[in-house]
Amino acid sequence: MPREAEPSLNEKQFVTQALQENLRLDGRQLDQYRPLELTFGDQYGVADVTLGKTRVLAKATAEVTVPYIDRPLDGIFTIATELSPMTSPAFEVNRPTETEVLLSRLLEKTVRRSGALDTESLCLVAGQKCWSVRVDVHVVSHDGGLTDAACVAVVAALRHFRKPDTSMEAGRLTVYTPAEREPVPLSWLHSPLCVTWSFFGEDGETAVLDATWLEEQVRVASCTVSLNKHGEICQIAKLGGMPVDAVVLLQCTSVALVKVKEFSDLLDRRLAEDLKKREKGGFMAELRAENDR
Amino acid sequence: MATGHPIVLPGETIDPSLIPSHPKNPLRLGPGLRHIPPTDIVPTVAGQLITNPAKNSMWIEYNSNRYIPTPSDLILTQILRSTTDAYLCLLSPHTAPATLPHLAFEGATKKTRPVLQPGQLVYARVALANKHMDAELECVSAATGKADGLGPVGNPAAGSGGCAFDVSLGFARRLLMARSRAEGGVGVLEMLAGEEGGGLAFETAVGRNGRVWVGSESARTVVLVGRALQETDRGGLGLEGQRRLVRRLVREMR
Amino acid sequence: MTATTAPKAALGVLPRSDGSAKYSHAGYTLTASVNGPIEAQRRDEHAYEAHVEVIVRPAAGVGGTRERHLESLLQSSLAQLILVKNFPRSLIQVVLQIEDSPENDYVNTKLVQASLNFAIMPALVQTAILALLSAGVPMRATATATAVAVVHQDGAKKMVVDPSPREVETASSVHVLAFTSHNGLLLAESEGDFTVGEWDDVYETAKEICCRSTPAKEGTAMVLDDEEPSATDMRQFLRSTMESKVAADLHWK
Amino acid sequence: MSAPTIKLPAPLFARLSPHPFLLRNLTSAADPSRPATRTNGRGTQETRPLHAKASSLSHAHGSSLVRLGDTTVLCGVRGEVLPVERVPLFRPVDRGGVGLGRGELRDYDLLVPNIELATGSAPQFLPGVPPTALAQTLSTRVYSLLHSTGMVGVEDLRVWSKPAGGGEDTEMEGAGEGQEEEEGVKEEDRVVAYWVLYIDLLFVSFDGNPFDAAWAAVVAALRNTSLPVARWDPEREMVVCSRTEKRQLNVKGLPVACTAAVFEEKELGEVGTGVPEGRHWLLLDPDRLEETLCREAITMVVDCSDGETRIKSIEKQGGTAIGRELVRGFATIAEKRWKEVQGAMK
Amino acid sequence: MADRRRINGPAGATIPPVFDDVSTPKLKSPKTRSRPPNTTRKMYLKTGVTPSASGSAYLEIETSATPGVSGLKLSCSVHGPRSLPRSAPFSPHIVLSTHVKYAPFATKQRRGYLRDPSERDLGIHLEAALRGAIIADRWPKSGVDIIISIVEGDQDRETSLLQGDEVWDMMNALGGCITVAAAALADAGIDCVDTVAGGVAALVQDAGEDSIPTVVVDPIPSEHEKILAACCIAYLPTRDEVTNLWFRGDLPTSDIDLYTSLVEKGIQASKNANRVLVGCLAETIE
Repeated sequence: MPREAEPSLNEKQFVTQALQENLRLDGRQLDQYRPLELTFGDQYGVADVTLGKTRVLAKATAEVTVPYIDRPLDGIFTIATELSPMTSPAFEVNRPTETEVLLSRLLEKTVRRSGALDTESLCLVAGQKCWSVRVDVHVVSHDGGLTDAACVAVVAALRHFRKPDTSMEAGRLTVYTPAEREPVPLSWLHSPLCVTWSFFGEDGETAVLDATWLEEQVRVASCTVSLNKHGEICQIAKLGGMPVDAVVLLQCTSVALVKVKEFSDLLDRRLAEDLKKREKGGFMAELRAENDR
Repeated sequence: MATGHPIVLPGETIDPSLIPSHPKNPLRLGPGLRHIPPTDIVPTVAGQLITNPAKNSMWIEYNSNRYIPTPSDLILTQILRSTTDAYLCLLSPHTAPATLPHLAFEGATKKTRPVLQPGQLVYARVALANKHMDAELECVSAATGKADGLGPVGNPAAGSGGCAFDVSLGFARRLLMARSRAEGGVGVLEMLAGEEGGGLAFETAVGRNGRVWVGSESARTVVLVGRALQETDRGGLGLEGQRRLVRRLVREMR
Repeated sequence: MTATTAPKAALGVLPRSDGSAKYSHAGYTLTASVNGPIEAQRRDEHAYEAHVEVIVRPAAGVGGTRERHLESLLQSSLAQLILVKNFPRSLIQVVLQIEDSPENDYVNTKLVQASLNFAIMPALVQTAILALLSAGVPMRATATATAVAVVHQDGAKKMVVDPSPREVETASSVHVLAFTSHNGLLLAESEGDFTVGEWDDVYETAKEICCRSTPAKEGTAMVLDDEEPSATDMRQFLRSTMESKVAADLHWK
Repeated sequence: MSAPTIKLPAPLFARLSPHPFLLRNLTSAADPSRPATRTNGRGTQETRPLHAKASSLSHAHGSSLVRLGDTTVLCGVRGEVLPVERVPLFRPVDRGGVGLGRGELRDYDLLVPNIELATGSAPQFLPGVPPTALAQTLSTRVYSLLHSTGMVGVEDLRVWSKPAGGGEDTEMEGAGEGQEEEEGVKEEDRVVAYWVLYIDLLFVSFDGNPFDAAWAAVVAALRNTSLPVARWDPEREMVVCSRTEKRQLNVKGLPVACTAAVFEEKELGEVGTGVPEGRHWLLLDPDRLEETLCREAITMVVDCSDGETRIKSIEKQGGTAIGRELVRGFATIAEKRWKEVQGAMK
Repeated sequence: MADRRRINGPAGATIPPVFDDVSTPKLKSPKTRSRPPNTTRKMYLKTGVTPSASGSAYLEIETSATPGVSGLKLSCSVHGPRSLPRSAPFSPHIVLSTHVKYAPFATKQRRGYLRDPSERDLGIHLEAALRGAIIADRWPKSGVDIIISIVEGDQDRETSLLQGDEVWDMMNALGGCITVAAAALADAGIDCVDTVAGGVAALVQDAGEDSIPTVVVDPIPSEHEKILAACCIAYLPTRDEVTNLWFRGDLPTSDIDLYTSLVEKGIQASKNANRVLVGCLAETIE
């Protein structure tokens, strides 16, 4: 598959030049995000996030399986990220690109390693059976800011998700179907989110939030900060690129906190709305009715 | 749809009464139509059927994002690399590169040929296009030997590269219309240069392949023009809407 | 979540691909992107025609054998509709992303499933066609598809259009049929236990849904107002969707 | 190529331009009364004889070798034991519940068919590569059909804690789960394990129409499958099998697949309007060459075991030549095929 | 990670049937060899089983008298000679690529679809055995694929407890592979200096630990109490050359001639195989 073509010299030169005059091609402020929208699907655990032209879809699922031998008391939690040719024909199926690897690693660090999901609660029968919770991240449209958007999607999907209810009687595990028992939410501890800064100019003096795909191709360095609304930092990733002044980074993180608070509020709001919708006989009731006849 | 210009889908039958039947001139089929011998004329895309009895021609008016090179189209292309006798250029993403011979420039000879860096934007004309071959471009009119406006646009090295903006193919076509305001309903460029825009100074090169280059002394102006174009295209603005948009942008970006 | 819910569609939802469509019907929600004609890889480059590639991606988990099967069904159908001869040596790539699909409340669904998923096929066909149209890929015809299940309920036999997973499970036979806009039978998939007679009835039902509105004369579809819309009229739906798209594109005329 | 002026030796002609060659063969019939013949000398409606024999693979519990002309496929069925503790979503059977039977087979993955083409069975299938789209498609179709036809009853695959239980159950197989459960309740006899059937298909030689051959092989193999009688050994807390006692698998019905491909006069029928222009032929049981020249194909699976013809599956794709009438008519062709195959299976 | 290109079985691993040996004690005692020590089992060879291949052959070695002991069933197809892919480097002679795979149902333990080391070993040995026989420089810049499916491995099914005898089974398998491949090559019309064939001989101990070991040809592990050593030999009769020798096991240091006698027996075995091979080819020519 032909590689993604580099942006033209003219664009590269112009983007940098314009930024020095605090100008962005879409007229945004340097620290301004594109409008971020979040919607949920009919089924539990489907979150759809749009950030400008970027669109990321996350779907959470749970299966009963055998725990890892070395961690008999833990459930399994995986985040699968694959950039399909839908993102761009340059991406091939089963051919992970750098973009993909970086994205999944950042999500891994931010959501999984920060213990956002209590994996011990996923254990059903020690050493024998446990829940395997899986989030599939689909990048439907890529115009920069993947990490930030994807992270919101993952967290949203997991918090929206309901897994089948279970019971233990006489040492025998029973997994109930949704028809028998209403599914139950995961035990969720905190909601870490990502904020990515991009740096431009000879010595990366211009810091920009939520870079577009074009800007990302031109930037000299980038740094992703993951933290929750309580200001607890889960990880900071500055993978190579121009060296950036430590003080600048500190300022970045403090701004990041503001943004994360905004995102968290949006998340809570949308979740509440969705819950309301379902309570007054939304989708599930409809389905139930339809199944009973 | 009640107009004489019905909307058709691929494979639908076109009412014979709509097919212009000029005594002398042969029937000319434009884009989106195919002729199945003996007499069937069938649309291949979804769009509006336009007929021109005077020219005895008919075609389908539709908008798309993938550029298919056609001879004598003006396009904005990007140099990928140089071979021994030609530049390989990108017309649209993920497609096979088109060739731009080193000698297809005004006054170019074996000795004096323009040296273009990979990534440089070039305004060119499609000289040769055919489904079995990669397209060939030129930056000089074969007739006059003059460049008449074709060639590399902007000079990134000198920090005056200007910038390219993506628009839909339909919008690019409208921009290129001789009387784009009257026929294509786009006046945004005139407005920017005119009183609505407070007489901004800029130059443009509109490529049929859906890329528009904008150059100006002031980066601010370039951004302004670029946004104006893109928002007009995406928002599907009418002339009045464009006027309002231009006014708004100028205000915002002062 | 049955035929009562009318299909919904939005075109050009993916700004970065040549054509795209988001389609939801009977509980299924899919997004399709179309890119092409673009440069084909050596291995699937044909000297005289475009290679049509179809990729189906499940909402959860990695695709398995059954996705490959769905792909091959779609591929062979779409290649019939697209004028592949127009673009030799090139590639037309259709990617279908399943976003949401109704679940059967009576079983705990597994991630990887090998058995065919009939109920989703119509949605796949519909979405692919819409995306191709929005990309302006030249085609010789459009197509519409639907799924019908034959359910035996206390002695009586009834046909269920766009069956839910539950109905599929309990049905005595499930059928998927796709018709070209010239009323040609493009795709016919059936599974279960049935007779020729039953299939014939299914054919009738499906045709009623897929080919109701007659191929448009003077371009404008004959919208039969007197006829009450009993079931969804897929062809009419396709047409109205495209009409609004074209109208939007050509607002300036 | 096909200009009559050039004189080419037939094989070369076939190599250079197969499509005109086959076309010529089909049309060359001097007088229209004589039926058209294909390159392989068969009539359009003529199938290759199918030979099925129970192969004697001693490591498989059931096996078969099916020959369809030059297409040869070998099928081995092997049972392995799956203790219920290892079934993630296991539900004790006596609880009843919906979709039992078929549900168990599917939810616990008790049937595992796989098709291997990459055995050098044809030049295009070289080994060491992952299964091609074709192989995967075939596996899926076999899997789907296995479940939809319900050929294998789940009762045959259950292993009960009470040794006696197992013996009787099979006698009343088909008598339905109903009684099964009651018994389960009163003796609190429970399912301790399941047999998982690995159904592996190996193409020894490939010359077109893989599905018909593969499916026939599966059916033949299942019909000669007998699993050792298994019982629960409380001391060793495991399932043990008897060397001497075997139990034949009860296979319900005899579904037979019948495939035909459509050969169109025009390559990729340059069709404009609805009805396909130009003539087309329905080639029954297509071989390798014909498959490469045909885009449209239909497969119908029928079972005439209990008198009337029941259709188990239809798969028609890749074109519009086969319409309602042809599908209807094809049922009779399939019936004929069924009788042939039934004969071969005896 | 389950193979997404195949239909995978249940998530929880399945167990091959475990037999209650108590019920049938008589089978536990090792069966005794039914043939004289220097005779091989009957083998059946047929060419042209895969018409679409340039050459192919099928080999079956008679299941020996004792019940439940399976024979060896091999199917081999040869594709080529064909020009090497453009990417491949220039080669002055033909490039052999051998591929040996057990069918999932070929052995006691169900085989996976991915080749395991033992199967790769077989491929390498086979390649060595054939390279010596083919007139390689007759086809520069070309390659030939030799693919063997072991439909049934030479293995005793009844002895549910493995006495680590796979390696001896592999010996027999290799012997068969060499013979069947030679037949397929001949069927494909690829010139060889001579028809190569494989044979196996083993040093066995039948009467207890301290009995005198004897050398036998074409051993069946289950027929012997203990196999001390074995060798598989690919041999060109008319040239009296050995193209591949695979020796395994340990010989008592007391007797040096044992080794040579073992090899000789191996050669004798391969000669027997060769007779069948030549006979089969002669038939096809007529």
